[in-house]
Amino acid sequence: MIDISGLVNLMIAEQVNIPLLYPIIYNFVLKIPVIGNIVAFLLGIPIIRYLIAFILWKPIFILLIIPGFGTLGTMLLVLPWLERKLVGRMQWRVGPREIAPRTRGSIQLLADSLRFLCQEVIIHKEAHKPYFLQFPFLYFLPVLLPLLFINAGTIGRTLVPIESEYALQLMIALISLMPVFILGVGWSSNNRFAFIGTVREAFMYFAYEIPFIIAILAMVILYGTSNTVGVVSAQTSWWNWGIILNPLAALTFFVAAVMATARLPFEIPEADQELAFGPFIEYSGIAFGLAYVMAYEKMYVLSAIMTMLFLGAGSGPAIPYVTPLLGDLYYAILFVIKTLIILLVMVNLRGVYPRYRLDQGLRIGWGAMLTLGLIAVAWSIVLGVVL
Amino acid sequence: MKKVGTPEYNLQDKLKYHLSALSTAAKQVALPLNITTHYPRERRRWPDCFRGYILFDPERCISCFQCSFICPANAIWMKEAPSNRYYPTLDYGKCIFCHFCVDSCPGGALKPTKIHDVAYRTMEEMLTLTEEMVEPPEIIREDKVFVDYVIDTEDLSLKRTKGRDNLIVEIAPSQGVPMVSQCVDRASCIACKVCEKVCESGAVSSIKDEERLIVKMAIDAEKCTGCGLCVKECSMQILRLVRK
Amino acid sequence: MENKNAHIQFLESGPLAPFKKWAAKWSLWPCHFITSCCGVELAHAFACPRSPQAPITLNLGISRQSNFIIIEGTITRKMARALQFVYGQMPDPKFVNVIGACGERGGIFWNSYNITHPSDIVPVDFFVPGCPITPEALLRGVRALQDKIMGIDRKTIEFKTVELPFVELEERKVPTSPKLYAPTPAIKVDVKQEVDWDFGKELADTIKKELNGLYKSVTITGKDRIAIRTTPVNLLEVARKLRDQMQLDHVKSVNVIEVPHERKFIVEYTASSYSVEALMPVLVTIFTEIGMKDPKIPSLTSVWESANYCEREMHEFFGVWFEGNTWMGKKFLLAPDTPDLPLRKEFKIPEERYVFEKDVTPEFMVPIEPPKDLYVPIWEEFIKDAYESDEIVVPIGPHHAGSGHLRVTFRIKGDVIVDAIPEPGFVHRSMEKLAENKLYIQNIPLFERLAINDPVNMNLGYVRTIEKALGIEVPERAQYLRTIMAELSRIEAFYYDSGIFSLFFGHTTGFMYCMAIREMIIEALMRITGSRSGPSFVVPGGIRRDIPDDVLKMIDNITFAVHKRMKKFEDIFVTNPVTVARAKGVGVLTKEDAIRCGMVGPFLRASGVNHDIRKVSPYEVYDKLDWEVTTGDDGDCLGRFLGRLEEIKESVKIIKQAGDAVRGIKGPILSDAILGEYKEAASDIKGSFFRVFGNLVLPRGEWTCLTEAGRGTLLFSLISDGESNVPYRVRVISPCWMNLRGFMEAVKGERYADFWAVYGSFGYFPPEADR
Amino acid sequence: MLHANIKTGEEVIHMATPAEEELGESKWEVKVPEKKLKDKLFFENLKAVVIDTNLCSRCLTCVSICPSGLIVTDEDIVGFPDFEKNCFDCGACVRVCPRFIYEPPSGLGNYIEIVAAKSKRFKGQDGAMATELIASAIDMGMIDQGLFVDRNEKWETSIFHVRYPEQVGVGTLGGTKYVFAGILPALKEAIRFTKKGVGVVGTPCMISGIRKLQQEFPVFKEKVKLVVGLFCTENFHYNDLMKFLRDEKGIEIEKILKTNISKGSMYVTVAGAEKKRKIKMAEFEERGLVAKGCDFCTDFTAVQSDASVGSVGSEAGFSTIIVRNENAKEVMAFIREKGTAEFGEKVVMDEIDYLIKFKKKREEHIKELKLPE
Repeated sequence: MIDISGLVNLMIAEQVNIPLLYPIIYNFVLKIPVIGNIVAFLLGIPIIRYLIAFILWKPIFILLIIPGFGTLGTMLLVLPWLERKLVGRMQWRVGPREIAPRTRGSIQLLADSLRFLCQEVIIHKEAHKPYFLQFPFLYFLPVLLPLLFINAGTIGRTLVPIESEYALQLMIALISLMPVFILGVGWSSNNRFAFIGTVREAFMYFAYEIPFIIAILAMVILYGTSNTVGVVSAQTSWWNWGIILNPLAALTFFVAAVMATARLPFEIPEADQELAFGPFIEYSGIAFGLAYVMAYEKMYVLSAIMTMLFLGAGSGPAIPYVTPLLGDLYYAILFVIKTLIILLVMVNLRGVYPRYRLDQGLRIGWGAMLTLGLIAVAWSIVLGVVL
Repeated sequence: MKKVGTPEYNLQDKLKYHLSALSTAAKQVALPLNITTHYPRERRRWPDCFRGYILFDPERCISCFQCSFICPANAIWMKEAPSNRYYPTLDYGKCIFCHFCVDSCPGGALKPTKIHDVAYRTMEEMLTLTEEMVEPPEIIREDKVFVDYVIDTEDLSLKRTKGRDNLIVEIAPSQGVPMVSQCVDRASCIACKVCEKVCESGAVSSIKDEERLIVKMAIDAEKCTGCGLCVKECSMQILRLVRK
Repeated sequence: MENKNAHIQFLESGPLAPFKKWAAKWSLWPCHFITSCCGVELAHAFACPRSPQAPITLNLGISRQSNFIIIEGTITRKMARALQFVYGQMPDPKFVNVIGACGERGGIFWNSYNITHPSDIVPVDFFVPGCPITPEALLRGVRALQDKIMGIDRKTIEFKTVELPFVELEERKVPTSPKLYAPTPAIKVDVKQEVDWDFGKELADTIKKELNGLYKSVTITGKDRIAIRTTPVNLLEVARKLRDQMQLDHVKSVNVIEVPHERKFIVEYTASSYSVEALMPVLVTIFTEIGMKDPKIPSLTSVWESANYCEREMHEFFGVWFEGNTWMGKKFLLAPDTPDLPLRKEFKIPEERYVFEKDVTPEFMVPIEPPKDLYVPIWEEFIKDAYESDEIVVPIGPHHAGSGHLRVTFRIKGDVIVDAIPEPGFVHRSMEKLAENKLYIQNIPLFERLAINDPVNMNLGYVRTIEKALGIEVPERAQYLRTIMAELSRIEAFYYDSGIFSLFFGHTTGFMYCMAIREMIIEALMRITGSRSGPSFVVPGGIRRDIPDDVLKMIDNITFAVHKRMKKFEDIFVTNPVTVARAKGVGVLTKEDAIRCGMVGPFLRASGVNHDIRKVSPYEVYDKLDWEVTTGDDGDCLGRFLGRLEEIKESVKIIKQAGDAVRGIKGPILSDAILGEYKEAASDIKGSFFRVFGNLVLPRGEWTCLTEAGRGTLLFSLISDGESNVPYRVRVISPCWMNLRGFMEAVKGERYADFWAVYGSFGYFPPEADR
Repeated sequence: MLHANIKTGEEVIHMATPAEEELGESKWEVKVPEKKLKDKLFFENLKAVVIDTNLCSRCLTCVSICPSGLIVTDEDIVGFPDFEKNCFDCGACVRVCPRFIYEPPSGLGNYIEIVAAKSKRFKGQDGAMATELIASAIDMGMIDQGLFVDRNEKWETSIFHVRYPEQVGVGTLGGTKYVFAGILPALKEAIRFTKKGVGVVGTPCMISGIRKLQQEFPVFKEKVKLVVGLFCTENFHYNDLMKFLRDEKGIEIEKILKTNISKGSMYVTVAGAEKKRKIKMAEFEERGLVAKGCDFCTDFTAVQSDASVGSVGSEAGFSTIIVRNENAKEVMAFIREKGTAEFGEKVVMDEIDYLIKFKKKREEHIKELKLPE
């Protein structure tokens, strides 16, 4: 038997604080006749207690449940549905509905993903088979890793899996990795359109990456730290959120994020009508499903960063009774709601804008966005001096 | 002559139009001008003149072949029927729903319906025989509500009514113009009796008088339905349709 | 061919069967494989009036990611290859629905030489009848497929059989075909007409003077029509003189008429002018006769670039060799397995049957084998040359999310298109050949299928040609009603085009808004005619039946109501800075280029030429109403788009005025001249249609008529022998076909992504172009 | 067609319209000819009397009138496949057959004038005056269709309906073909489409057929306005003739430009060759290439025609025209007025007489003929 008591103690010390949880279990769940007994029995087993402790261990809870993978997974199911619904409203129609009309068609994506799962995966003979198959899966990692550094809490309530002095830099580095995989995907597809799409992606990569970094840089200068905990603590209340202090940086970041996730009006590398999904043109079945999901993951990560940098992460007014009961969870939920709002704005741009041409996209990236970013940096410096 | 120029946007215009696009979208999210009909459960009510599936009334058919002749897609083939008649069959694999046949039918035997949403598993099923065209067919109806488009001077809006729209419309069948066949050049008749053979109503008769070596030809104006087939087929082209 | 239930069996296997079936049922992603005009109704089924994401999900572009093909009508021999290829590219399990009569037994094109049965090529799950289908019918097909996936097998229509005792009786003579072909007909394209046209006489004299010694005869064949007979040797010189001295700067049509019994081809070029206002309505036909043996004639491409594609087409149809045209000997519209020289009279297509016989189904000329190759007519040197000069060759279409049924092969250097080779013909349904084998009246629905989204104008063009030949005056009320319908149709066409334009920019909202506006217009047309987009309502001498007052009132309401939604469309798409950035200054066609390429309609006007047939030679009641021609100077994509948007406002104005006027005019809607003794039908043709129209015979000669359709000048040229009740030859030059040349010109030098901007701005509708 | 109002924009000419009172009741009587063989169908009668006895001249009058449209010429012989089943037994074929009750015409017939002339517009056999007559009749508006015999490269004949004189410019229309052609079936079709009238050029047997048609049926009388007969000694069966020329004479059929019979020989002009090939008529007769029906024909000058045309009797390059009635006279007057033809020297009647007499001898063949009882 390995002695895990040290680890357990460590975990117990850093449990996520949800005051509501224990009253619920002890006052409600355990009093339900049969289920209560079972739960009581389960709680009696040591390993399960350790497991619960492990899950409720702050870094793990944040990473796995909220705002980490669990939320991400839910988001992936809900977001496309919400997107379709909202864009549908914008377009004078209703969006998915016939599937389970009671739920307003909310399980549409479940059907889609199930169908993708059961479908044939075609690897055409001209493709570079190993890379063609590996890249979509490899792509997963750099997309998810930035979540490790996201602080979803607020001042005094840090909700971050890994605290680091270089958290923002690391995030930038990880996000910059993503296009490399898209390039790989496009290259291994060995298709004209994938090739053109890849080249476009490469061009766009440089165009958005620099404003993106500069926007973050502006905030780093403003907050005087690149530690996510520090960043969040700097935004004490709504009037000194990043977006208020430096709206230009927020705009630059947002536009760069839209560019990075290839959403309209910057859906240039995928350009359905021109390139038919560009780099992903040859993917079918679950492989395409992955690629489809990946875009949303990336969007989620970028929105989360934006929430953290500009919208004060989980900070928000405390609501009597609710806040004390939910504890840490309240701030995490606030964080997720803010992220969702950013996400919805981002995805619904699809209903408002057509697509820019590559050269126009590049011009915006290298021209307007870079200028805005630099102004934002200057503004940060000015603010830094003043404050 | 009007000249249309293309706009040149400066920064201010750009901002203005970005905002206008975004605000339009936002307005639609809040208060959409939705015009969606949920088809299988709701159904648009088409106007009564809608050109859908065709029904057939054998009582009114004079077997004149005009529907078959006029059909631009050659979807109507005439099928043999009792008492020397030919009745139409309709291949929906070819029918283009122009309803030239309905408009051509002098007796009003072909009647339009509003049925149009049908899918077949095989092409063979698409051929509808005369027997099947007499009674209105049953189609799958999942609709419980029917929707009317109401267009007033403001906008298009949908009016939903509970219930089922009747797809069989009652339109008074056309009476056509009563015509009768006449011979205009009797001396040129060769008594080939093609007219008699092609006539379905038995209006043309011929009696051969072996002794006098003559054939007595007669067209009974009472029996003649004016279908015009004898006029068309007459080998000497000496028959004409005239008004009754 | 594989079993058509194989995919269902796959779904039913394994322990996960219920989930697999459920997922497949609710996740039918149709692949973007628009094959012909039913695609217009498909757009409506996907757009806001019917909530696209209800039973089927969004229309994805690429075969790899979809599991469902909706075949929209005609699969031509060329498209059959694409269909087979696309089907093969799709991952299992996959399903196929066919919509529209063309995809079933062929519909109105059943005896065309260029179409195939999709069911011979891929396993089809459901067939949806209609031409075009209604969006509801399309969705019904999808519902039926969903049921099939879930294992429910029920008929969507259940006929009740009535007992009609069939007894074998004595043989009755079966009537023969109503079509009458005159034996060895006399074809004369320059039948002299006595018309009151002083300018024409002057013009004829001027022509005679200019062409001293080069012509054989100069004949006035009607108002605004002059025919010049010349010899093949002098043809080029005549053309050059006409262009340089007479300012006839473009060709509207190149036509070949085969007269097999005289062993000759009549080759005619119909030229007109955009530069001289007085000459705008005038069509000058230069024709010459060449023997059928080794038919060679100098190409006039060097004089009139606009003749280029027409010459290629005529070369393919008749085998006439235009010396000097670079495309001789190559395929342009037709597939490699299409019968050779299909428009020659010796090539016969199947005749109609009128009597039902069991087990007899319409046959094709040549049995269609599923094609083995994917035919791309790009020669090797082209590719080699491109790669040697560091360029990339990119073929777009016919199965491409943004191509429609057209293939264009690009040579791209960097991001710039160096060369674009069009390959039309994916919807070539041989209308000209079919029209030669149908009664005059039967061709009305046929030519309507040129552009199902602009049907009334197509009807009107053809019908006016017949009326012109017969010299029929249309009653005033009918003229007003026709004008209203034609303008409704124009609006319809424009909103379809702008829907596609916005879709090409990735702007689905714009598409949805356009379809919503269209739905409103279609509602009006449906209440008038009873058909959504195949009205066939305009007939020689008038219209089929009178329009009731409540419908007129509704149309009047539309003229007000349409503005609200138009404003929304403008706000979200037209003035959108991204749209402006994408379209402005792109695909510029200068005035000179536009004239040289023989552009027509709004796209010509956008380049600064004030030419609208409605003003140039007014028809119906356009001259009685107050409206203006819209022109522009920029000639770019945005200019073309905004120009048409402005025209729509004029159209609304016209409808409003005509609607107001028509309520005060009572009277018949069919002219007495055509009704003959069937006077009862003066307000409703019902019951007398065949008797009145079945036996139309046009006087001998060539009857050419111009109308302004939604996308530009539509030219119909009927050549009648004066005796048969079927046309001897019909030449249709649809606006899109004329615009293809300029379209390709506008694309060159632009960026790759701009192709879609240009495509959308031209409103290129392949069925209209391919005919 | 279905309604009489054919909308051509031109004047509609009705066929004989019955008087108003007649329209009320629609009863009429049609005379049927007498059958020689009582219990047989009419076509069997025709077959027994005319076709099987080789009396048939292949004028195709019966083909043209048959309402079933099933009488065909197979292997140059008139036949009716499955006539037992398909024959309507109306007797029309018998009514119109000029040889069922054969009264052989012969001699020079009635005439108003005999002239020699040469067309200025057309090139054809000799003076191309048959062509000129029809073309002028079209020009003057007497007729709107003229029936000509066209041929393809293999010298197979087809009928060409000429509506414009220019159409005669088609190289293969002029010139005698010396093989049978289905002019009369085409005539029936032509009268369906014509508005003014039809002009026909034919051999004497065809002319007899047309006259018989006109005598029996007023439609033809009204619509066939100008009948131009050709001088004719005999005619050939296509298959036999071509086989003979190709196999025995070594002439490539495709290269033949023109054939011409004069002075007891056939002259064949072949492309590329300098001299005309001369083939004695006797050679044809030996091999039985001459149509059997011609043995019973005594008519050289097409006595029943409106005008007869032939090369005999006038100098080379000119045609002899026998103008027989007013119609033809009008046309000739028109030609003179317009000056479209050049008129030649006096006609040598002796040559014509010689051939008339030559053909008259064939009466003996008729006498030898045994008709079935």
